[in-house]
Amino acid sequence: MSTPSSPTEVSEEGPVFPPDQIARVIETALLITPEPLAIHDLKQLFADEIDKKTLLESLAVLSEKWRDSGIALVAVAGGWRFQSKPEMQIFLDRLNPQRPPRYSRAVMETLAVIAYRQPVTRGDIEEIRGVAVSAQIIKTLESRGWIETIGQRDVPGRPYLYATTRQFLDDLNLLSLDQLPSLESFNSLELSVGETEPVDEETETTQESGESAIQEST
Amino acid sequence: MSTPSSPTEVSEEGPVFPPDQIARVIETALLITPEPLAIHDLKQLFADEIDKKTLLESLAVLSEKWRDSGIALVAVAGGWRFQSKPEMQIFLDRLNPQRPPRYSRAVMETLAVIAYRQPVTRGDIEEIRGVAVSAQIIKTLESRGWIETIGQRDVPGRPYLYATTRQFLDDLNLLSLDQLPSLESFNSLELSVGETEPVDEETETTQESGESAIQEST
Amino acid sequence: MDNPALISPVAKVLGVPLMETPQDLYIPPEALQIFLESFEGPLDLLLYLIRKHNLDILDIPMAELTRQYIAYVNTMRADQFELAAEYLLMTALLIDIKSRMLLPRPVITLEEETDPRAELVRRLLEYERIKQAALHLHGLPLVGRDFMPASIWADFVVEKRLPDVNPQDLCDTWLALMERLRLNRNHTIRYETISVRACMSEILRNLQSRDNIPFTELFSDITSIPKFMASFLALLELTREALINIVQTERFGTIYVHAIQSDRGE
Repeated sequence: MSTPSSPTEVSEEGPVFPPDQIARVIETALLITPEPLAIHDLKQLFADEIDKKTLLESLAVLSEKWRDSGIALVAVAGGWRFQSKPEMQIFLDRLNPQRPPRYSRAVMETLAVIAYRQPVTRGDIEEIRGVAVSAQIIKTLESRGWIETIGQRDVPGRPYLYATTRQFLDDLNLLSLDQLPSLESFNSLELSVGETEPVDEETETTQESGESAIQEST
Repeated sequence: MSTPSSPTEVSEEGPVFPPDQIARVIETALLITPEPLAIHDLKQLFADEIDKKTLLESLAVLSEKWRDSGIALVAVAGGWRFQSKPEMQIFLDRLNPQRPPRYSRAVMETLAVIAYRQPVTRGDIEEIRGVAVSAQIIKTLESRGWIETIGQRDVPGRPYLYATTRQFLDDLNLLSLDQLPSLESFNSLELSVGETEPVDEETETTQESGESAIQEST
Repeated sequence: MDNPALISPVAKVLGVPLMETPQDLYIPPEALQIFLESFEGPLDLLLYLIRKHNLDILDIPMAELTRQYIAYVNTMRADQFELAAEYLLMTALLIDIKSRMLLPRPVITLEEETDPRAELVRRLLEYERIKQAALHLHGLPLVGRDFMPASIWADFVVEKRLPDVNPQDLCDTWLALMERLRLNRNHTIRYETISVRACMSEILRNLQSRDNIPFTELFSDITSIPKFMASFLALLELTREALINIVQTERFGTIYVHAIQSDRGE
């Protein structure tokens, strides 16, 4: 293994590949290809001059060689590939700090209206948000499994009534809708809103009017 | 290396990573990413809890570990990367008969002008090559990610200034532009010596005459 | 040097193989296009000729080269001029150099006379180096051709992350929405009730002292657009409520606003 024989020579000499050379070539090929390589592909590496049995022996050697590393040689539907082991993920995640995607304001507002006011029609949502609610927004939330239609309101046009789902609660780690934050968060919001003017002494009244606004709407 | 400790535990305990764990993580990260990883990236793997010295030690260990394989650990402009050794290419080519595009002389000369004279405008390139540089040539190099515009020259028409990219260095296995031989080192006056005969055996003399002639002209 | 066009036995012209690149600038007209395409430009061709004739680059015999260039230009058909524009430019340059060298030198030279060939030589040298640099770049190991970057399957990257929403975000959104709703409502209502109504009063007040007012005069003192609109709306509203009358006696004539003195006004 320490004397790198010229591959050109080897292939010219014919189908005589030393086993370590076979393993080295297979290993290299598998390490540069994220897609799995089938036995057929691996044979091609050697211009079909290596039989399946030899290849499988080499693969077994490689599999054993890499057992204690951060990667593993695995057989999947398409063939063989090296892949990172699950325990490496925590490190690799840091490398690729994929910022978690965020929903647009439109989606968040729609979800909030449905969560706090359910059941609501699209018209209700539009009235509260003051803008049209696109079908795309509804679809985004439906395909996430967070909202569903639970009936139709008995008015002209018979619009669908939307509500949040069980999965919505699960995904947000809530036992029930009651657990959605309401009152305490109100304090913090009202305070932060009032930060421009000194309203400290009026906080109490502001809160009350805020509460009543919500109660009105429920 | 044989007792794979849970990485979650390790990182919660603090910055204590056993050396083999460090090497294992770096190895995995480098095998997964075709792009080179800089020291900065490698530090991120460990949430910045490993210093550069430790990382370089691990890289040295890895480099040695892979010495007899078909893969080598190399340093390029963008950082560190595992890549197949040239002698593996004859096998790998069989696997993937798709060859990278061959670039025309016009493209390569344009690239050479940009590499050596950057930042340059298209006019500068045309001046040196003595012919018009087609938009297609520039586009070919830009879409390969080898050149980019880095500003405009403050003259009438405000032409773009082109420079080579880090990817250019990475793709050509270079650490920096300094690794390219200086333009002056090319014996441009070989042309004054008979060119039609093979010059292999007289390379030495040819070089000498070339050098002296260059000095004259400068 | 390794000019591929020069190594590969040139080209076939009308089925007849062209055995060798031309010795000088005389090129069969039929081969012109192929020939021009095998050089990267006049500098390239000039370098080739200099090499071919084993010439010292510092002592380019302009007469001979110029003669060859002119012969070359003479062979071109009209439709090939565009193709050869750069070569023509080079010819002009060579002739320029030659003619300057033939001119008698002035007896008194203020500065050291520069050799007219110097600039061309400088460019040829530079271009020759760039050509070699290009060859050097071409010979460097290239990703995908001479080596492959390691790239194995990362099991988890495939997993597309969905946006996270936490209850507090949702609550904040809801509260912000309520706040917006409240602000929006107050805004609109205040505007309508106060502004337009105020304008109505103002118009009526104006009409108390006078029987009628020219339409334009009502607006003459107004500078702000909202006020303008509110006044106009007020006017319409007063008309609707039959508190005023708007009269125009002839086409394009002055429009007058009259107050209607009636009991219906409140």
